[in-house]
Amino acid sequence: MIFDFFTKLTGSEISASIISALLPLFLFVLPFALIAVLLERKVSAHIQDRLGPMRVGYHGILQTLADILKLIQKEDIIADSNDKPLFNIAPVLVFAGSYAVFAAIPFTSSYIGSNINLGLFYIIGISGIVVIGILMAGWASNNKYTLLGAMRSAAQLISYEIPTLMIVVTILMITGTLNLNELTEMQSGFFWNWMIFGGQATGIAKILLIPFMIVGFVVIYISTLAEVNRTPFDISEAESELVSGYHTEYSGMKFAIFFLAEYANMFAVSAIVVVLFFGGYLSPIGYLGNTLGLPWLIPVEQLLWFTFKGVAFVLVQMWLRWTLPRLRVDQLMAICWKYLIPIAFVNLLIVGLITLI
Amino acid sequence: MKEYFNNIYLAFSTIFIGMMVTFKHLFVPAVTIQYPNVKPQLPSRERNRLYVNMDDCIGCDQCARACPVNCIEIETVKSIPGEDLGQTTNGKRKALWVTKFDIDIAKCFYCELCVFPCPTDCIYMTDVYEFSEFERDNLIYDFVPLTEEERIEKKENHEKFMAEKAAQKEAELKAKESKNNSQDKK
Amino acid sequence: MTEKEIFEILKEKFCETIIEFVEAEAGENYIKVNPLEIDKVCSFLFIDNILQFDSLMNLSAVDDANGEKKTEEDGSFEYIGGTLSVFYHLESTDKRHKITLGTTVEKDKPDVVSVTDVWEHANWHEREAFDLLGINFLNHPDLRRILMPYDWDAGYPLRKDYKDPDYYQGMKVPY
Amino acid sequence: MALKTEEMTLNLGPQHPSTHGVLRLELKLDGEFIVDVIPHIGYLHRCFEKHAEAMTYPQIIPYTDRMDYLASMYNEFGYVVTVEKLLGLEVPERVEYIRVIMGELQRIASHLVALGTYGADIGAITPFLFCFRDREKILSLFEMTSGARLLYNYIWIGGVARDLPPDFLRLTKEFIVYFRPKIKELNDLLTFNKIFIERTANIGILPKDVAVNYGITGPMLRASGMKWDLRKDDTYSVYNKFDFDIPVGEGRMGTVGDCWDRYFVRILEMEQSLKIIEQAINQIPDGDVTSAIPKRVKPPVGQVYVRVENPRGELGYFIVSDGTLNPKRIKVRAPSFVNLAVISKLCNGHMIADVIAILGSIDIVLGEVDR
Repeated sequence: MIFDFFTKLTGSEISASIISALLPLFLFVLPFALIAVLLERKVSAHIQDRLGPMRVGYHGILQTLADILKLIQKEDIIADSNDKPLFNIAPVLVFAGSYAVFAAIPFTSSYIGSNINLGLFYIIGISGIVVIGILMAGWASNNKYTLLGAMRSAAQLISYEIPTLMIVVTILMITGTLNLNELTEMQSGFFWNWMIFGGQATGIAKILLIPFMIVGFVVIYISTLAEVNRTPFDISEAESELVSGYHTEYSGMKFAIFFLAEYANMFAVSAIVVVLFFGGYLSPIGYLGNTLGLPWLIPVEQLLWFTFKGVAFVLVQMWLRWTLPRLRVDQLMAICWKYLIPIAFVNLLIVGLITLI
Repeated sequence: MKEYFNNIYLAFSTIFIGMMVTFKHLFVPAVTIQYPNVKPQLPSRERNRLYVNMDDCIGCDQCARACPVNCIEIETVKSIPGEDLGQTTNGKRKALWVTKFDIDIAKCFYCELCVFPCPTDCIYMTDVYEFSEFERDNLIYDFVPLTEEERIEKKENHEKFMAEKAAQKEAELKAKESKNNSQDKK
Repeated sequence: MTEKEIFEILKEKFCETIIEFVEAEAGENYIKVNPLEIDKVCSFLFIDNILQFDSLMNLSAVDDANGEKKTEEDGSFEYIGGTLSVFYHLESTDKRHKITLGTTVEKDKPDVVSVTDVWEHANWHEREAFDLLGINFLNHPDLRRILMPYDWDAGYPLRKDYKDPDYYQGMKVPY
Repeated sequence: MALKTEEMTLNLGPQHPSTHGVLRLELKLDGEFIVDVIPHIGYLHRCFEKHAEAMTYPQIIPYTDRMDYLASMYNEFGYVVTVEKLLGLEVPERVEYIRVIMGELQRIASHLVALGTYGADIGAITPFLFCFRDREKILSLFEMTSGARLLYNYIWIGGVARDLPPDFLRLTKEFIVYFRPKIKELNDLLTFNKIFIERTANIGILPKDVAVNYGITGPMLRASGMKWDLRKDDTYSVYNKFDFDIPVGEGRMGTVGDCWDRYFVRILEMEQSLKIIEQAINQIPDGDVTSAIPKRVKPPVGQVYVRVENPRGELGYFIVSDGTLNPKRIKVRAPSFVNLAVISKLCNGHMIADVIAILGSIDIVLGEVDR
């Protein structure tokens, strides 16, 4: 795969791994964040009968670039009473956590950062770094609002990992693999082979699986929404209560890194949902490359499909954000512990029984 | 148990209704305007920057007295006989040189109380609304058409006239007194 | 019930503390009460079954500006002596009648008994009266300044003879 | 062994996104739970009452605009009614109708801000912009009548500054037709949203007797289940000629007097205001609107307390006149000032997020609290 390709090209494994590690950042994450920020502003504006940024470029398409330029120029303010080392490391950790997730995401059948067998497990595990980063940011800022935000955030992220994992286990029972590439390939064929439609199961089992897969999808979508701190679960940065939550004290480039991490995370969790339930990079209707007889076109198409599916879910996240109010911290916990976890459990049990058929 | 599922149902149905509302609004044309490029149509009663038509001003000081924030400062000098200041458009004869008519628009709070008492309708609010400045002093508007020298000249003229008048009076008085004195002597 | 009738009831109950019924030339009449007995009168008005004044509409303090005016050379002036007044506008939401109580205190010793025990509403209004006119409400649970800074020591701004201080915490006051 | 804990003091404000101005709340916290709330006000104190003593009666009107800047028309209305009572002045009927139309439009505009910012406090930004979009339409109506969008100086002692512009009534009718569906849209988007209900129902319950004792008025009092509206109960102007209901809180989603009730009463009130405006437009007589404006306002010696139903509650003016051109004392009984005093009672035992919800449901305007 891509790593082998670069090893051959450069002749050294180290440079090859550096290149293949940075590739998604420059090819995908940064451009995606740029577009997603603009998209968020445009979606919110049009929902609210406005136009949003209109002055930089045609319909403001260069607005995020201008913002980034502004943020780079801004003075990096560190208050006297901040815990400086932690304060500086925190945004890096948060970004590292959300970027590391991309290592195991299969963008196409021919590119996956690291095709490990424990891919799904790795993603769930590595995203835990984000919690440390957020707690660090909250603590090091030495501000009561950030501390409250960080505490809320930590509690929220850790709680919502449980329903996520539960649904992952549900999928695991059907597919029997944690390797995301394999998981995707198992859904190949047309869209009725996607996990949401019961995967490769046939006959009565498939029909029985569909409602529970939909429930599973809803649960995992809600809990991933909570894991990326989006409305209605954005209590950790609830601006009307905690000013800006854990990144109140950050400005300039460090703030931009938090921001970048947030949007990278949005896509990462969408990608997981896509891989688990919507056939990952697979096309629902077949490939143009096959019909035209151009095999190199297939990965490109797959990348397009993957991005399309991921962005669609990101758009739903934005749509939800600009529709819904915010939950209170205890209600958020109640949703997790009283609703999502029991439902996920029951779902797990029933799907387990169905797979026995 | 019933409440539990009812809650789930309510949550999903109400969120769905809300999302439908926002979805519809995605395709509603924007109600905002692109401000510096497109400017709003202002109604004729718009109350923005104050303007004084000095051709009509008779220096009666009524607007300054009506102002709650004292942003209008008026100084006048009486004209001397022989000077013709002309008439206002509604036929009032002007009798005062207005040597100072300053409006500190930074203080003004656009209440329009100065406009109504004006006997010649020469002070009014226009629909000009972009007049920010970098220096605060630039917001003090001077409406007097006279140059600095002319103002001093008018003042001096008046003083001179008054002095002459006083001298004349004194002379008359003296004449009278001397007359009286001479009468007394007689 | 009219003001007169209420006055009669009050007169029966507190003969010596109700001072007089004041008829105004314009506007409204009021019942003048001794400032040190006002809480008793008010709690009677609140509790009594016929009157049931359950709501205090407004509490306002006024500087009567009736002392001896002493003008300084620079145009500032000061009142020597004089009085401050506090007006209570009461209402019964159930019986639909209203009265106004008034009380007058010497400026040198402006002690009025608080009515916060009767109506919680009076709490902030009394603090405001204390803040702006310096009326000292006895038995008030929390008599602090409310609108002015807590460390404002230049006097009470709504008094007619109030003078701006030159400096407040090192800042020049009239900018 | 019990873990040793200590209270945390959190200063909410004076600069904070959802204190609606410059209010400072000193929160004593036990984790996320509120132990005590101490409000500190006065950051926007502009000495209105002191200023007023140095001004003539008509000059005070623009200052009253600046107290409750979201309901300027109603502040003028209240002040003007008070001075007219002191003067014993009768105003032409057309003036009264214009004042009522303006007042009710202002009530809708003010409630729209209250509802919109309340949505933003709870976390929904979109209703906030929808509400502001509709409010702008009302402000445009005000602008074409008085020339200003926010601080009107339109209602004068004895009349109004100018007669209505020619197509004002037609545009107002159009606005009513436009606005009715928007209320439904707001209901769909926010009012009956499950998350919103969860956040506001059973939060900050204010019982009726406590409300009366604290002097709470306006939508807050009505949400506590008391049918009390000065437009009906102590009527002024020409409100007795209109047919409208007084909506009260029913505890539909929780307990009577909770935040959701306070929110919903405002929505119902907007519908009633539309009803009043419709009737007023149909009944408005012709006439001269400036005929009764006195040249010099010089009331006799005396004092008067008059109150009107401001969008936020009972707005009372207590004016003492000493027979000169300037009032001797003006005391404003500001509804927000009074309503805010109850916050420490409402917040006890709730969480930080609820403080925001409660504060938003009180609907304070700091310009009026501090004057």
